[in-house]
Amino acid sequence: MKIRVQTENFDIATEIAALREGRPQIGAVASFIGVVRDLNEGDRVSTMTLEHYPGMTEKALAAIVEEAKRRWDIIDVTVIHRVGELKPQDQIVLVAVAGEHRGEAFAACEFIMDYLKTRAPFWKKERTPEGERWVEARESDDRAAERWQKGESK
Amino acid sequence: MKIRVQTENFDIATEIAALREGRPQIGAVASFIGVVRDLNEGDRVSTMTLEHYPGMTEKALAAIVEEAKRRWDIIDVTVIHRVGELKPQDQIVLVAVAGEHRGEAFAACEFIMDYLKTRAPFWKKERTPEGERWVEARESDDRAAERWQKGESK
Amino acid sequence: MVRLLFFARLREELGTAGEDIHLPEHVNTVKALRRHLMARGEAWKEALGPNKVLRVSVNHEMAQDDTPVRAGDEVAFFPPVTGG
Amino acid sequence: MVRLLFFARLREELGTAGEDIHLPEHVNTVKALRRHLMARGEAWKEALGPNKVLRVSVNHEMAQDDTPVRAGDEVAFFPPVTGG
Repeated sequence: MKIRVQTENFDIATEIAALREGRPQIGAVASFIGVVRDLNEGDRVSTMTLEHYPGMTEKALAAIVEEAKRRWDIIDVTVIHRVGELKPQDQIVLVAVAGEHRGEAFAACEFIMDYLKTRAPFWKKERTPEGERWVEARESDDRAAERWQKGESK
Repeated sequence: MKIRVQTENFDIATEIAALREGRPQIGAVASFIGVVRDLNEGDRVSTMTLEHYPGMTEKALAAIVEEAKRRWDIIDVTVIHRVGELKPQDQIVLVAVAGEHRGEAFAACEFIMDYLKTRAPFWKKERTPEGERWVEARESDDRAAERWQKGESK
Repeated sequence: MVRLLFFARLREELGTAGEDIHLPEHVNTVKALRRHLMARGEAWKEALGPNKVLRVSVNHEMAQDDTPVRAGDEVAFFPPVTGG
Repeated sequence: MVRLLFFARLREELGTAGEDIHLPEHVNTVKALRRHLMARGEAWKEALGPNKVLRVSVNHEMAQDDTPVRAGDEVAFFPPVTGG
Protein backbone atom coordinates (compact mmCIF):
# COMPACT_ATOMS: atom_id res chain seq x y z
CA MET A 1 0.00 0.00 0.00
CA LYS A 2 1.32 3.43 -0.94
CA ILE A 3 -0.30 6.44 0.72
CA ARG A 4 1.06 9.91 0.06
CA VAL A 5 -0.08 13.39 1.07
CA GLN A 6 2.02 15.89 -0.85
CA THR A 7 2.10 19.34 -2.42
CA GLU A 8 3.81 18.02 -5.59
CA ASN A 9 1.95 16.86 -8.65
CA PHE A 10 1.93 13.16 -9.62
CA ASP A 11 2.14 11.16 -12.85
CA ILE A 12 -0.43 8.39 -13.15
CA ALA A 13 1.71 6.31 -15.53
CA THR A 14 4.67 6.35 -13.13
CA GLU A 15 2.43 5.47 -10.19
CA ILE A 16 0.73 2.58 -11.99
CA ALA A 17 4.10 1.24 -13.17
CA ALA A 18 5.33 1.26 -9.54
CA LEU A 19 2.11 -0.41 -8.36
CA ARG A 20 2.46 -3.18 -10.98
CA GLU A 21 6.21 -3.70 -10.59
CA GLY A 22 7.16 -7.34 -10.07
CA ARG A 23 3.56 -8.55 -9.93
CA PRO A 24 2.79 -10.54 -13.08
CA GLN A 25 -0.46 -11.81 -11.57
CA ILE A 26 -2.06 -8.37 -12.02
CA GLY A 27 -4.62 -8.36 -14.83
CA ALA A 28 -6.55 -5.19 -14.05
CA VAL A 29 -5.78 -1.66 -12.86
CA ALA A 30 -8.72 0.63 -12.11
CA SER A 31 -7.82 4.21 -11.33
CA PHE A 32 -9.31 7.60 -10.65
CA ILE A 33 -8.00 11.15 -10.88
CA GLY A 34 -9.84 14.06 -9.29
CA VAL A 35 -9.21 17.43 -10.93
CA VAL A 36 -9.86 21.08 -9.89
CA ARG A 37 -12.74 22.37 -12.04
CA ASP A 38 -12.87 25.96 -13.24
CA LEU A 39 -16.48 26.34 -12.07
CA ASN A 40 -18.16 25.35 -8.81
CA GLU A 41 -21.70 26.21 -7.81
CA GLY A 42 -21.78 28.42 -10.89
CA ASP A 43 -18.84 30.59 -9.82
CA ARG A 44 -15.47 30.80 -11.51
CA VAL A 45 -12.73 29.31 -9.34
CA SER A 46 -9.28 30.88 -9.59
CA THR A 47 -7.53 29.01 -6.76
CA MET A 48 -8.28 25.98 -4.61
CA THR A 49 -6.45 25.51 -1.32
CA LEU A 50 -6.41 22.07 0.27
CA GLU A 51 -5.92 21.90 4.03
CA HIS A 52 -5.53 18.63 5.93
CA TYR A 53 -4.86 17.20 9.37
CA PRO A 54 -1.24 16.00 9.36
CA GLY A 55 -0.91 12.83 11.38
CA MET A 56 -4.53 11.80 11.06
CA THR A 57 -4.78 11.99 7.25
CA GLU A 58 -2.42 9.14 6.44
CA LYS A 59 -4.00 6.95 9.12
CA ALA A 60 -7.51 7.66 7.81
CA LEU A 61 -6.47 6.84 4.24
CA ALA A 62 -4.69 3.66 5.32
CA ALA A 63 -7.80 2.55 7.23
CA ILE A 64 -9.95 3.09 4.12
CA VAL A 65 -7.54 1.06 1.97
CA GLU A 66 -7.43 -1.73 4.57
CA GLU A 67 -11.22 -1.85 4.56
CA ALA A 68 -11.20 -2.13 0.74
CA LYS A 69 -8.70 -4.98 0.95
CA ARG A 70 -10.94 -6.79 3.41
CA ARG A 71 -13.96 -6.40 1.15
CA TRP A 72 -12.45 -7.25 -2.23
CA ASP A 73 -9.81 -9.58 -3.59
CA ILE A 74 -7.33 -6.96 -4.76
CA ILE A 75 -3.55 -6.97 -4.89
CA ASP A 76 -2.42 -3.45 -4.00
CA VAL A 77 -3.49 0.19 -3.89
CA THR A 78 -1.87 3.59 -4.35
CA VAL A 79 -3.51 6.75 -2.97
CA ILE A 80 -1.97 10.18 -3.51
CA HIS A 81 -3.73 13.33 -2.31
CA ARG A 82 -2.32 16.78 -2.87
CA VAL A 83 -2.51 19.65 -0.37
CA GLY A 84 -1.72 23.34 -0.59
CA GLU A 85 -2.67 25.76 -3.33
CA LEU A 86 -3.97 24.36 -6.63
CA LYS A 87 -5.34 25.89 -9.82
CA PRO A 88 -8.16 24.78 -12.12
CA GLN A 89 -7.15 21.71 -14.13
CA ASP A 90 -4.59 20.68 -11.48
CA GLN A 91 -4.77 17.07 -10.33
CA ILE A 92 -5.99 16.69 -6.72
CA VAL A 93 -6.14 12.98 -6.00
CA LEU A 94 -5.14 9.65 -7.48
CA VAL A 95 -6.52 6.27 -6.46
CA ALA A 96 -5.16 3.26 -8.35
CA VAL A 97 -6.20 -0.31 -7.53
CA ALA A 98 -4.49 -3.38 -9.00
CA GLY A 99 -6.14 -6.79 -8.98
CA GLU A 100 -6.37 -10.01 -10.90
CA HIS A 101 -9.81 -9.17 -12.31
CA ARG A 102 -11.55 -5.97 -13.23
CA GLY A 103 -14.77 -6.21 -11.22
CA GLU A 104 -13.03 -6.18 -7.84
CA ALA A 105 -10.57 -3.48 -8.93
CA PHE A 106 -13.37 -1.17 -10.10
CA ALA A 107 -15.45 -1.68 -6.96
CA ALA A 108 -12.52 -1.13 -4.60
CA CYS A 109 -11.41 2.01 -6.46
CA GLU A 110 -14.85 3.60 -6.30
CA PHE A 111 -15.27 2.57 -2.65
CA ILE A 112 -11.95 4.18 -1.68
CA MET A 113 -12.91 7.43 -3.43
CA ASP A 114 -16.36 7.49 -1.79
CA TYR A 115 -14.89 6.89 1.66
CA LEU A 116 -12.03 9.33 1.12
CA LYS A 117 -14.59 12.01 0.25
CA THR A 118 -16.42 11.54 3.56
CA ARG A 119 -13.82 10.21 6.02
CA ALA A 120 -10.37 11.60 5.24
CA PRO A 121 -9.58 14.94 6.91
CA PHE A 122 -9.15 17.26 3.93
CA TRP A 123 -10.87 20.61 3.45
CA LYS A 124 -11.12 22.70 0.31
CA LYS A 125 -11.22 26.46 0.19
CA GLU A 126 -11.82 28.13 -3.14
CA ARG A 127 -11.22 31.66 -4.35
CA THR A 128 -13.87 33.07 -6.69
CA PRO A 129 -14.63 36.61 -7.91
CA GLU A 130 -16.89 36.86 -4.80
CA GLY A 131 -13.97 36.14 -2.47
CA GLU A 132 -12.80 33.07 -0.57
CA ARG A 133 -15.13 30.37 0.70
CA TRP A 134 -14.89 26.93 2.24
CA VAL A 135 -16.40 24.25 0.05
CA GLU A 136 -19.47 22.73 1.69
CA ALA A 137 -19.73 18.96 2.16
CA ARG A 138 -22.14 17.43 -0.37
CA GLU A 139 -25.05 15.29 0.59
CA SER A 140 -24.47 13.31 -2.62
CA ASP A 141 -21.05 12.31 -1.24
CA ASP A 142 -22.65 11.06 1.96
CA ARG A 143 -25.13 9.03 -0.06
CA ALA A 144 -22.34 7.61 -2.23
CA ALA A 145 -20.48 6.43 0.88
CA GLU A 146 -23.63 5.04 2.50
CA ARG A 147 -24.30 2.76 -0.48
CA TRP A 148 -21.39 0.59 0.62
CA GLN A 149 -22.90 0.04 4.07
CA LYS A 150 -26.21 -1.34 2.84
CA GLY A 151 -24.67 -4.43 1.31
CA GLU A 152 -25.77 -3.31 -2.13
CA SER A 153 -24.44 -5.53 -4.87
CA LYS A 154 -21.87 -3.60 -6.82
CA MET B 1 -14.22 10.25 -28.76
CA LYS B 2 -10.90 8.59 -29.47
CA ILE B 3 -10.95 4.93 -30.51
CA ARG B 4 -7.72 3.19 -31.48
CA VAL B 5 -6.87 -0.39 -32.39
CA GLN B 6 -3.10 -0.66 -32.60
CA THR B 7 -0.12 -2.94 -32.13
CA GLU B 8 1.87 -0.22 -30.29
CA ASN B 9 1.86 0.22 -26.55
CA PHE B 10 0.19 3.28 -24.96
CA ASP B 11 0.94 5.64 -22.09
CA ILE B 12 -2.02 6.30 -19.79
CA ALA B 13 -0.71 9.71 -18.66
CA THR B 14 -0.36 10.93 -22.25
CA GLU B 15 -3.81 9.65 -23.14
CA ILE B 16 -5.48 11.25 -20.13
CA ALA B 17 -3.70 14.55 -20.81
CA ALA B 18 -5.04 14.50 -24.40
CA LEU B 19 -8.53 13.60 -23.16
CA ARG B 20 -8.51 16.53 -20.68
CA GLU B 21 -6.90 19.07 -22.99
CA GLY B 22 -8.83 22.34 -23.17
CA ARG B 23 -11.69 21.10 -21.00
CA PRO B 24 -11.55 22.86 -17.61
CA GLN B 25 -15.01 21.57 -16.71
CA ILE B 26 -13.60 18.05 -16.19
CA GLY B 27 -13.48 17.13 -12.50
CA ALA B 28 -13.13 13.35 -12.71
CA VAL B 29 -11.25 10.84 -14.85
CA ALA B 30 -11.98 7.15 -14.28
CA SER B 31 -9.77 4.76 -16.17
CA PHE B 32 -8.98 1.10 -16.60
CA ILE B 33 -5.98 -0.81 -17.92
CA GLY B 34 -6.19 -4.51 -18.77
CA VAL B 35 -2.89 -6.39 -18.56
CA VAL B 36 -1.67 -9.81 -19.78
CA ARG B 37 -1.33 -12.08 -16.74
CA ASP B 38 1.41 -14.68 -16.51
CA LEU B 39 -1.06 -17.37 -15.45
CA ASN B 40 -4.45 -18.30 -16.90
CA GLU B 41 -6.56 -21.29 -15.87
CA GLY B 42 -3.53 -22.39 -13.85
CA ASP B 43 -1.16 -22.54 -16.85
CA ARG B 44 1.83 -20.32 -17.43
CA VAL B 45 1.28 -18.01 -20.39
CA SER B 46 4.34 -17.12 -22.49
CA THR B 47 2.63 -15.23 -25.34
CA MET B 48 -0.82 -13.79 -25.95
CA THR B 49 -1.92 -13.04 -29.52
CA LEU B 50 -4.85 -10.68 -30.06
CA GLU B 51 -6.80 -11.07 -33.30
CA HIS B 52 -9.59 -8.71 -34.32
CA TYR B 53 -12.01 -7.95 -37.14
CA PRO B 54 -10.65 -4.86 -38.91
CA GLY B 55 -13.49 -2.64 -40.03
CA MET B 56 -15.99 -3.93 -37.49
CA THR B 57 -13.87 -3.42 -34.38
CA GLU B 58 -13.77 0.37 -34.46
CA LYS B 59 -17.51 0.54 -35.20
CA ALA B 60 -18.34 -1.83 -32.35
CA LEU B 61 -16.20 0.19 -29.91
CA ALA B 62 -17.70 3.49 -31.09
CA ALA B 63 -21.22 2.08 -30.62
CA ILE B 64 -20.37 1.04 -27.05
CA VAL B 65 -19.00 4.50 -26.26
CA GLU B 66 -22.06 6.17 -27.80
CA GLU B 67 -24.29 4.02 -25.63
CA ALA B 68 -22.29 5.05 -22.54
CA LYS B 69 -22.69 8.70 -23.52
CA ARG B 70 -26.44 8.24 -23.79
CA ARG B 71 -26.66 6.62 -20.38
CA TRP B 72 -24.37 8.89 -18.36
CA ASP B 73 -23.49 12.56 -18.26
CA ILE B 74 -19.86 12.25 -19.31
CA ILE B 75 -17.64 14.55 -21.34
CA ASP B 76 -15.40 12.31 -23.42
CA VAL B 77 -13.91 8.84 -23.69
CA THR B 78 -10.69 7.28 -24.97
CA VAL B 79 -10.51 3.58 -25.81
CA ILE B 80 -7.27 1.96 -27.00
CA HIS B 81 -7.07 -1.78 -27.64
CA ARG B 82 -3.90 -3.49 -28.74
CA VAL B 83 -3.73 -6.37 -31.23
CA GLY B 84 -0.94 -8.71 -32.32
CA GLU B 85 1.51 -10.53 -30.10
CA LEU B 86 1.80 -9.53 -26.45
CA LYS B 87 3.74 -10.86 -23.46
CA PRO B 88 2.76 -11.20 -19.79
CA GLN B 89 2.66 -7.78 -18.10
CA ASP B 90 2.00 -6.02 -21.43
CA GLN B 91 -0.90 -3.59 -21.47
CA ILE B 92 -3.87 -4.80 -23.58
CA VAL B 93 -6.57 -2.17 -23.26
CA LEU B 94 -7.16 1.33 -21.92
CA VAL B 95 -10.55 2.90 -21.24
CA ALA B 96 -10.50 6.44 -19.85
CA VAL B 97 -13.68 8.40 -19.16
CA ALA B 98 -13.73 12.11 -18.29
CA GLY B 99 -16.72 13.76 -16.65
CA GLU B 100 -17.68 16.51 -14.29
CA HIS B 101 -18.34 14.12 -11.42
CA ARG B 102 -16.91 10.79 -10.39
CA GLY B 103 -20.04 8.63 -10.11
CA GLU B 104 -20.91 8.94 -13.80
CA ALA B 105 -17.29 8.55 -14.91
CA PHE B 106 -16.86 5.34 -12.88
CA ALA B 107 -20.11 3.81 -14.11
CA ALA B 108 -19.44 4.64 -17.76
CA CYS B 109 -15.88 3.28 -17.57
CA GLU B 110 -16.99 -0.04 -16.08
CA PHE B 111 -19.90 -0.28 -18.54
CA ILE B 112 -17.58 0.24 -21.52
CA MET B 113 -15.20 -2.47 -20.29
CA ASP B 114 -18.05 -4.92 -19.66
CA TYR B 115 -19.53 -4.32 -23.12
CA LEU B 116 -16.13 -4.38 -24.82
CA LYS B 117 -15.51 -7.79 -23.26
CA THR B 118 -18.70 -9.25 -24.76
CA ARG B 119 -19.40 -7.19 -27.91
CA ALA B 120 -16.16 -6.03 -29.53
CA PRO B 121 -14.66 -8.51 -32.03
CA PHE B 122 -11.34 -9.39 -30.39
CA TRP B 123 -10.06 -12.91 -29.76
CA LYS B 124 -7.18 -14.01 -27.58
CA LYS B 125 -4.93 -16.95 -28.24
CA GLU B 126 -2.39 -17.89 -25.62
CA ARG B 127 0.73 -19.99 -25.75
CA THR B 128 1.40 -22.14 -22.69
CA PRO B 129 3.78 -25.08 -22.04
CA GLU B 130 0.88 -27.28 -23.29
CA GLY B 131 0.79 -25.49 -26.66
CA GLU B 132 -1.44 -22.82 -28.17
CA ARG B 133 -5.10 -22.40 -27.26
CA TRP B 134 -7.90 -19.94 -27.90
CA VAL B 135 -9.12 -18.29 -24.72
CA GLU B 136 -12.70 -19.29 -23.96
CA ALA B 137 -15.35 -16.64 -23.38
CA ARG B 138 -16.20 -16.36 -19.68
CA GLU B 139 -19.69 -16.65 -18.33
CA SER B 140 -18.72 -14.08 -15.69
CA ASP B 141 -18.15 -11.56 -18.48
CA ASP B 142 -21.64 -12.22 -19.87
CA ARG B 143 -23.11 -11.71 -16.41
CA ALA B 144 -21.14 -8.49 -15.95
CA ALA B 145 -22.53 -7.13 -19.22
CA GLU B 146 -26.08 -8.28 -18.44
CA ARG B 147 -26.14 -6.27 -15.22
CA TRP B 148 -26.42 -3.11 -17.27
CA GLN B 149 -29.55 -4.32 -19.05
CA LYS B 150 -31.59 -4.97 -15.94
CA GLY B 151 -31.73 -1.35 -14.94
CA GLU B 152 -29.77 -2.13 -11.80
CA SER B 153 -28.80 0.95 -9.90
CA LYS B 154 -25.08 1.42 -10.18
CA MET C 1 -21.62 -12.05 -54.54
CA VAL C 2 -21.30 -12.16 -50.73
CA ARG C 3 -18.06 -11.78 -48.81
CA LEU C 4 -17.56 -14.41 -46.12
CA LEU C 5 -15.11 -13.98 -43.27
CA PHE C 6 -14.01 -16.39 -40.52
CA PHE C 7 -12.13 -15.42 -37.40
CA ALA C 8 -10.09 -17.00 -34.61
CA ARG C 9 -10.75 -20.68 -33.87
CA LEU C 10 -13.22 -20.85 -36.75
CA ARG C 11 -10.67 -19.57 -39.26
CA GLU C 12 -8.28 -22.28 -38.11
CA GLU C 13 -10.86 -25.06 -38.16
CA LEU C 14 -11.99 -24.16 -41.67
CA GLY C 15 -8.49 -23.44 -42.92
CA THR C 16 -9.59 -20.17 -44.52
CA ALA C 17 -9.99 -16.54 -43.52
CA GLY C 18 -12.78 -16.01 -46.02
CA GLU C 19 -13.92 -15.98 -49.61
CA ASP C 20 -16.34 -14.33 -52.02
CA ILE C 21 -19.23 -16.58 -53.05
CA HIS C 22 -22.36 -16.47 -55.17
CA LEU C 23 -25.36 -17.66 -53.20
CA PRO C 24 -28.43 -19.45 -54.60
CA GLU C 25 -31.51 -17.26 -54.40
CA HIS C 26 -33.07 -19.18 -51.48
CA VAL C 27 -29.97 -18.62 -49.33
CA ASN C 28 -31.07 -15.23 -48.10
CA THR C 29 -30.74 -15.31 -44.29
CA VAL C 30 -27.94 -16.00 -41.81
CA LYS C 31 -29.52 -19.31 -40.89
CA ALA C 32 -29.85 -20.42 -44.52
CA LEU C 33 -26.25 -19.39 -45.21
CA ARG C 34 -24.97 -21.39 -42.25
CA ARG C 35 -26.82 -24.48 -43.50
CA HIS C 36 -25.59 -23.87 -47.02
CA LEU C 37 -21.99 -23.84 -45.80
CA MET C 38 -22.46 -26.89 -43.57
CA ALA C 39 -23.41 -28.88 -46.67
CA ARG C 40 -19.88 -28.45 -48.00
CA GLY C 41 -18.51 -31.35 -46.00
CA GLU C 42 -17.45 -32.71 -42.64
CA ALA C 43 -15.13 -29.88 -41.57
CA TRP C 44 -17.82 -27.28 -42.31
CA LYS C 45 -20.56 -29.31 -40.67
CA GLU C 46 -18.41 -29.67 -37.58
CA ALA C 47 -17.25 -26.05 -37.36
CA LEU C 48 -20.65 -24.45 -38.03
CA GLY C 49 -22.88 -27.12 -36.47
CA PRO C 50 -25.76 -26.17 -34.18
CA ASN C 51 -23.87 -27.38 -31.10
CA LYS C 52 -21.22 -24.70 -31.69
CA VAL C 53 -21.73 -21.34 -30.01
CA LEU C 54 -21.09 -18.91 -32.85
CA ARG C 55 -21.58 -15.23 -33.46
CA VAL C 56 -22.45 -13.84 -36.87
CA SER C 57 -22.21 -10.29 -38.13
CA VAL C 58 -23.67 -8.84 -41.33
CA ASN C 59 -22.01 -5.67 -42.56
CA HIS C 60 -20.26 -5.21 -39.19
CA GLU C 61 -23.47 -5.42 -37.14
CA MET C 62 -24.24 -8.38 -34.90
CA ALA C 63 -26.82 -10.57 -36.64
CA GLN C 64 -29.44 -13.18 -35.71
CA ASP C 65 -30.61 -16.34 -37.51
CA ASP C 66 -33.25 -14.40 -39.43
CA THR C 67 -31.05 -11.44 -40.41
CA PRO C 68 -31.27 -11.05 -44.23
CA VAL C 69 -28.21 -11.74 -46.37
CA ARG C 70 -28.08 -10.02 -49.76
CA ALA C 71 -25.60 -9.65 -52.61
CA GLY C 72 -22.87 -7.21 -51.61
CA ASP C 73 -23.06 -8.05 -47.90
CA GLU C 74 -20.07 -8.93 -45.74
CA VAL C 75 -20.93 -11.83 -43.43
CA ALA C 76 -18.54 -12.89 -40.67
CA PHE C 77 -18.65 -16.02 -38.52
CA PHE C 78 -16.70 -16.12 -35.27
CA PRO C 79 -16.60 -17.53 -31.72
CA PRO C 80 -17.74 -15.46 -28.72
CA VAL C 81 -15.32 -12.58 -28.29
CA THR C 82 -12.56 -12.55 -25.66
CA GLY C 83 -10.79 -9.19 -25.87
CA GLY C 84 -10.16 -6.64 -23.15
CA MET D 1 -3.00 18.44 29.55
CA VAL D 2 -5.03 17.88 26.38
CA ARG D 3 -4.00 19.09 22.90
CA LEU D 4 -6.83 20.86 21.07
CA LEU D 5 -6.78 21.35 17.29
CA PHE D 6 -9.14 23.27 15.01
CA PHE D 7 -9.26 22.97 11.24
CA ALA D 8 -10.60 24.79 8.20
CA ARG D 9 -13.59 27.08 8.78
CA LEU D 10 -13.48 26.38 12.51
CA ARG D 11 -9.84 27.43 12.78
CA GLU D 12 -10.74 30.72 11.08
CA GLU D 13 -13.86 31.34 13.18
CA LEU D 14 -11.98 30.72 16.42
CA GLY D 15 -8.86 32.52 15.27
CA THR D 16 -6.62 29.70 16.49
CA ALA D 17 -5.25 26.44 15.13
CA GLY D 18 -5.10 24.91 18.59
CA GLU D 19 -3.72 25.00 22.12
CA ASP D 20 -2.77 22.80 25.04
CA ILE D 21 -5.17 23.03 27.97
CA HIS D 22 -5.69 21.58 31.41
CA LEU D 23 -9.22 20.25 31.80
CA PRO D 24 -11.25 20.13 35.02
CA GLU D 25 -11.81 16.54 36.16
CA HIS D 26 -15.48 16.46 35.14
CA VAL D 27 -14.61 17.42 31.53
CA ASN D 28 -13.89 13.84 30.44
CA THR D 29 -15.90 13.28 27.24
CA VAL D 30 -16.13 14.94 23.83
CA LYS D 31 -19.53 16.37 24.70
CA ALA D 32 -18.32 17.82 28.01
CA LEU D 33 -15.26 19.30 26.31
CA ARG D 34 -17.41 20.96 23.65
CA ARG D 35 -19.61 22.54 26.35
CA HIS D 36 -16.54 23.56 28.32
CA LEU D 37 -15.16 25.42 25.30
CA MET D 38 -18.53 27.02 24.45
CA ALA D 39 -18.51 28.64 27.89
CA ARG D 40 -15.47 30.70 26.84
CA GLY D 41 -17.58 33.35 25.10
CA GLU D 42 -19.67 34.32 22.11
CA ALA D 43 -17.26 33.27 19.32
CA TRP D 44 -16.83 29.83 20.90
CA LYS D 45 -20.52 29.41 21.57
CA GLU D 46 -21.24 30.29 17.97
CA ALA D 47 -18.55 28.13 16.37
CA LEU D 48 -19.15 25.02 18.50
CA GLY D 49 -22.90 25.40 19.07
CA PRO D 50 -25.27 22.47 18.68
CA ASN D 51 -26.65 23.87 15.41
CA LYS D 52 -23.20 23.46 13.80
CA VAL D 53 -22.42 20.20 12.04
CA LEU D 54 -19.00 19.34 13.43
CA ARG D 55 -16.74 16.34 13.40
CA VAL D 56 -14.49 15.49 16.32
CA SER D 57 -11.52 13.15 16.45
CA VAL D 58 -9.68 11.86 19.50
CA ASN D 59 -6.12 10.65 18.88
CA HIS D 60 -6.77 10.62 15.12
CA GLU D 61 -9.87 8.42 15.33
CA MET D 62 -13.35 9.76 14.60
CA ALA D 63 -15.14 10.29 17.91
CA GLN D 64 -18.72 10.55 19.23
CA ASP D 65 -20.26 12.68 21.99
CA ASP D 66 -19.52 10.03 24.59
CA THR D 67 -15.95 9.27 23.51
CA PRO D 68 -13.71 9.67 26.59
CA VAL D 69 -11.16 12.49 26.72
CA ARG D 70 -8.16 12.00 28.97
CA ALA D 71 -4.90 13.79 29.78
CA GLY D 72 -2.45 13.30 26.91
CA ASP D 73 -5.15 13.05 24.23
CA GLU D 74 -5.20 15.05 21.01
CA VAL D 75 -8.72 16.27 20.27
CA ALA D 76 -9.54 17.91 16.93
CA PHE D 77 -12.69 19.80 15.94
CA PHE D 78 -13.48 20.34 12.26
CA PRO D 79 -16.26 20.71 9.69
CA PRO D 80 -17.36 17.77 7.50
CA VAL D 81 -14.50 16.89 5.17
CA THR D 82 -14.39 17.96 1.53
CA GLY D 83 -11.27 16.45 -0.04
CA GLY D 84 -10.90 14.27 -3.09
